[in-house]
Amino acid sequence: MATTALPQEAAHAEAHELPFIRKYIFSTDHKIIGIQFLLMSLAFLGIGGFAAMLIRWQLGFPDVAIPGATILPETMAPGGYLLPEFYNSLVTMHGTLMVFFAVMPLLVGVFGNFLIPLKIGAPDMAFPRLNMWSFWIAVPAGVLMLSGFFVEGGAAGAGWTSYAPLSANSEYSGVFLGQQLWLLSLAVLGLSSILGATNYITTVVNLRAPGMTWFRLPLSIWALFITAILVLLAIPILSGAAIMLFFDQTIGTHFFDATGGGQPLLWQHLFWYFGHPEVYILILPGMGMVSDIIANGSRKPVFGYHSMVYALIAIAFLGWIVWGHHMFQSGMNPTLGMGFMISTMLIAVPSAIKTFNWMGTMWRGSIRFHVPMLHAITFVAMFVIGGLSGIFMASAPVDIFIHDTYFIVAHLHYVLFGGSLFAIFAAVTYWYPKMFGRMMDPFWGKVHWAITAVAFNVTFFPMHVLGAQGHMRRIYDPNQYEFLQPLQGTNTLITIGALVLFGAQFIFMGNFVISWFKGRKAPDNPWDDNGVEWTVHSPPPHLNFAETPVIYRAAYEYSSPLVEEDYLPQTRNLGSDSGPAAKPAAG
Amino acid sequence: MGSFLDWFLPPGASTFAADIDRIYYAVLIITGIAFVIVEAGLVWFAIKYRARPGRKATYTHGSMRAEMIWTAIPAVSVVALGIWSGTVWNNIKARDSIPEGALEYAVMVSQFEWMFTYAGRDGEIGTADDFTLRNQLHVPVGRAVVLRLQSEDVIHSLFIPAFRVKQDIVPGMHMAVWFEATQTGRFEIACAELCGNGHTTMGAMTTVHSTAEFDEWVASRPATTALR
Amino acid sequence: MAHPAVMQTPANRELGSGVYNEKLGIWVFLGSEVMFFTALIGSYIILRFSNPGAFAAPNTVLNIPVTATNTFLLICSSVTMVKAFAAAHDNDMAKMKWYLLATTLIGASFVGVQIYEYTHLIHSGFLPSGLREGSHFAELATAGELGLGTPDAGVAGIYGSTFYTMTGFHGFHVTVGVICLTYVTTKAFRGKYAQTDHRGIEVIGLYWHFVDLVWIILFTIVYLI
Amino acid sequence: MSETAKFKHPNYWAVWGLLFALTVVEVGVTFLPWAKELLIILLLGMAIWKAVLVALYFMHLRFEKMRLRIFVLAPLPLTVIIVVAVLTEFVW
Ligand code: HEA
Ligand code: HEA
Ligand code: CUA
Ligand SMILES: [Cu+2]
Repeated sequence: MATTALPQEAAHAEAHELPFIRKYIFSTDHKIIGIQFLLMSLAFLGIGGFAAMLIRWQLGFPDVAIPGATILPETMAPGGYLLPEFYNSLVTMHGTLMVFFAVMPLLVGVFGNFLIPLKIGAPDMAFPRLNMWSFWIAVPAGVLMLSGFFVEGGAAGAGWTSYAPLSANSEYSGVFLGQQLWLLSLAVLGLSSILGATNYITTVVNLRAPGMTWFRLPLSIWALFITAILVLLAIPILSGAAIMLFFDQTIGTHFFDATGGGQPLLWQHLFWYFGHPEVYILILPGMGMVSDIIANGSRKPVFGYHSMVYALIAIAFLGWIVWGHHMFQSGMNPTLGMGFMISTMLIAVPSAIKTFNWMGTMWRGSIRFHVPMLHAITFVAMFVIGGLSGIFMASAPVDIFIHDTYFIVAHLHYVLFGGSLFAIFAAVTYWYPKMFGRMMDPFWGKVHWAITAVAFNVTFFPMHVLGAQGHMRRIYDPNQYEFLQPLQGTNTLITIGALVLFGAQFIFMGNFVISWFKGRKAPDNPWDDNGVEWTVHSPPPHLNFAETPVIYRAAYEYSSPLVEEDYLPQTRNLGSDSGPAAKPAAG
Repeated sequence: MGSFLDWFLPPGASTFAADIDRIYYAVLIITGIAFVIVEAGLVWFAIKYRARPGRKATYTHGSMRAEMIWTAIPAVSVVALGIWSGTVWNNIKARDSIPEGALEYAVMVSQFEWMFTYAGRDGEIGTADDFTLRNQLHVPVGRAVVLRLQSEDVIHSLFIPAFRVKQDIVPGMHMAVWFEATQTGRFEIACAELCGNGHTTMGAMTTVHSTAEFDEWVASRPATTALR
Repeated sequence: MAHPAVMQTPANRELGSGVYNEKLGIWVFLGSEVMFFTALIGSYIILRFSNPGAFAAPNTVLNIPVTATNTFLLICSSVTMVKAFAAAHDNDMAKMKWYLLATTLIGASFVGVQIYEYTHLIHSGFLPSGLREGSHFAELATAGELGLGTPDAGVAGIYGSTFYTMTGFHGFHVTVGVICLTYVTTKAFRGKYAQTDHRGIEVIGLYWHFVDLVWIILFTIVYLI
Repeated sequence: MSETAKFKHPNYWAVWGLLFALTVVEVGVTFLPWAKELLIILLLGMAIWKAVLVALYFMHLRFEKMRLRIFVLAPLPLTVIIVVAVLTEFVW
């Protein structure tokens, strides 16, 4: 059955000769690698989500044993009640898995791979074999990360930020091997990401089809390109820091150990110097793909395409000089804090451009509410909430109160789930037909969207309120504090929302899996889109294009007066179009 | 239980709480406006411009003027907000913001307890009449106090919600945080930085006394071994 | 090559950067290497400034003559590398082969000298965790002969931590380089390069010069300052 | 490959000689009894000089297109930003 959904009659003759293992396992085809990343990261999304459910249960129903959790060993949840140390591990692993193994590969690994060559009209990545390696390096990294749960002392438990010295010294945390596995895993994953980014950058710069100038690139590709640059330059900082922390634990160095001359704050500086660009890595591709989808759904060109590009660049650039906003209360030099405050606030400006230009794109459109469009609109609606809550924290005096409270947790889920994950839902449902040659079921797609959108807000909106009341994050039992006891009701409500949210994702998974085998056969261009990828078969054959496509216009010529239909593909020659400029797209 | 749409902060009980809260509410209003504009706009556009038979989208690539407007307004708002926040920040946390003559405390934290060393009768820290209490901070109302913070092991964070005080305590560094309580009563202290398995339990209590009561209380304490 | 159509640039397509894929790719990759060494070297600079007394004076713990020789070796290997590339460029394949071989061998001897240096240092008590108690260096430190701020400042050991991490990762890079060079040299001796296609040599060369460049910085800030 | 810029090779041995000479001077300077600050500036200056020589001649940046040069040098400010910011923090 599975073969029906994968390239067959249109497949390049050469691909046929490849044995199964070369074609689907150790494949060098960017489309297959994209799908491999998709399956891997959805699995990690599920695991991370499951960890969240355990966390939520503990906070929502602290007096009730977790149903079925008695199967967990005594070292985790005796009698179905989580131990505090296991709670810490769960929070750490939840954050880590979601950020590094779910959302980042979903955006960069999946769509970077799948979309870049197709959308720029290239046969494959610049380095197909390197591409394969970048996937097969990510897999052991994931295994290393998860194996933390099975070693003595448990998984890493110092938060996804792993602040030293708690993370550097097992005497303080009780975790030894788990923390080292965490660090190794991130260093290995870092290599995978760097190889991937090298590939994406080279491909976008070098392999654009004739006529695909920089300002004809779809915003999704712009975003992925800029993201790749951020990955390339930010991840090595984390790798370096992780290695130093690893040495602190294993060979007795003292980088972050104050008793030996080290600086605990140095870890935080390095981590956040990587970390803030990282959070933009987690949102920019989403922004780009949502731009494509909103233009398509509204049947209008993107409003202010050029400023959208410049806004992406501005966000990426500013992202390097704001890291200190995570450290306002850390004891960092307060004068430095002032500078970070201003630079952080300035990021609202390019973000505003993006938000209002999305709205401008919908304005006077003729909006088709297909499932990807619903997710894309929800992305805008939810990202804005997350972005605006960022302004509270950006104000350092306000951050005194809300730092390390659920206000932060609310913020980060609004940008990461409300933002990135909704963008991922939009993108998966949008490009699913191109990936698998079949359509996802629109009815169940809408059901999934509706429940998710509602349950998401029930889950995370009240967290702002918890934060405003001073509810700290990363605490196992808020009822220890008198001032938090009145909030138990809110916590229970959040947990109920979270359980529904989790449940709703099974609709998505069901739709995903069933459509793969039983879905309606997808036409080449189901959404009437202009992109180059829609001119080839769904799924595209090996090496994508029978002959190199030629690009005549920008990516978003919807409802152009030049043609009858309301879309005008980038590759269509209207006769009046001159060929691509004789010179290559300017570098 | 407060309503889960209740965005108000709990009552403040220190001199600068009001300054912080004022910015918080200002941000709430600014972002509230932006929030309503965006969300209402999205819903409105979604309804008004939904595809119907015969409807054709307007072919436009944007408007420089509109973009200027929605770039400039947020830019001005955030810069103003930044400058205002900056002054308040400096008053609270700048290294020279600690008021003259503030009452000194030495605080040594470790997993998972707070050791508060008091200046004793002579009002000076490091003298023989100092005394140390575990998890109990007593301060006088209406007088600035400064806590000199040090950690023995990992990073902890002193959080007194009612005073709008939060300061991480990094091992190997000397931190100071000050505040001036405006109300008598008991206010909880929490540790706000994940510091290990007992992080949740690392609470303590501040008691704010009237000046007379505080002096009397101090006088009644026997000296204990001072902290370093 | 599984994908001739991909590995070679299609004839009807000009490259956006004007530089072939592998060359652009290695430059991009070196960008990430720069940031990796930034993390290590930046930490060193910061820790050095915040612990002025914890770093020994030049040529007390670390042996400058030995490493100066090593620096010389690396510079030599860089020039042979670039001569190999120039030879390939000028279609002098015989010369290219021998220059490549020389580069590989000199590179390997750099690693050898570094291993010697490490063994010697560790033997005398200079460890990543600090000076080993009772060791030769620890005695010198107590005698005040290492130029440390306080005689026991070195025992705590941020000096060793930064030294081994930075030079160790540099050495690791050289080792990787030597392995790649061995591969390229073997290929060269089997006649796989031509004036029209010697991309492999240019690419490994760029990497090799970068590693040399990092060493130039490290040698100065770690050994001489 | 044809894209490899057609350029006249500089005298690589001369560059090598300069690098060698600079190294000798560096090592020599280290043993001079001059002020520490002066030595540091001198040594750093020479190190940067050597690094630039390698980049310009051995890595051929001198002969590359402006585009590639900009691209290659773009990350350098990032290396400075973090170090300077954190230094102001601990050296106050
Ligand atoms: C996708 C990820 C993502 C994104 C995009 C952002 C975006 C932003 N973040 Fe967020 N952030 C995180 C992920 C992200 N963040 C995470 C994971 C953490 C927690 C880490 C941890 O500690 O575990 C965090 C923490 C965090 C902190 C630290 C809080 C603390 O620990 O005390 C701060 C502080 O300034 C902050 C600020 C911001 C700001 C100002 C933006 C801006 O980019 C937002 C800009 C967008 C808008 C402002 C909305 C659109 C604009 C308009 C509608 C115009 C009108 C607006 C105005 C007039 C203001 N974030
Ligand atoms: C992308 C990032 C992301 C996502 C999607 C989520 C999703 C969720 N998060 Fe997470 N969270 C973080 C990133 C994320 N989180 C981070 C970075 C932290 C900080 C960690 C730290 O402090 O160190 C955090 C912390 C955090 C906390 C704070 C814990 C504490 O401080 O004590 C809580 C508490 O409620 C929470 C809850 C949830 C819930 C209920 C969800 C729900 O949305 C989950 C819903 C479920 C899913 C999205 C999975 C769906 C998939 C399936 C059902 C598929 C099944 C299929 C297969 C098995 C193939 N999260
Ligand atoms: Cu101490 Cu948390
Ligand atoms: Cu940030």
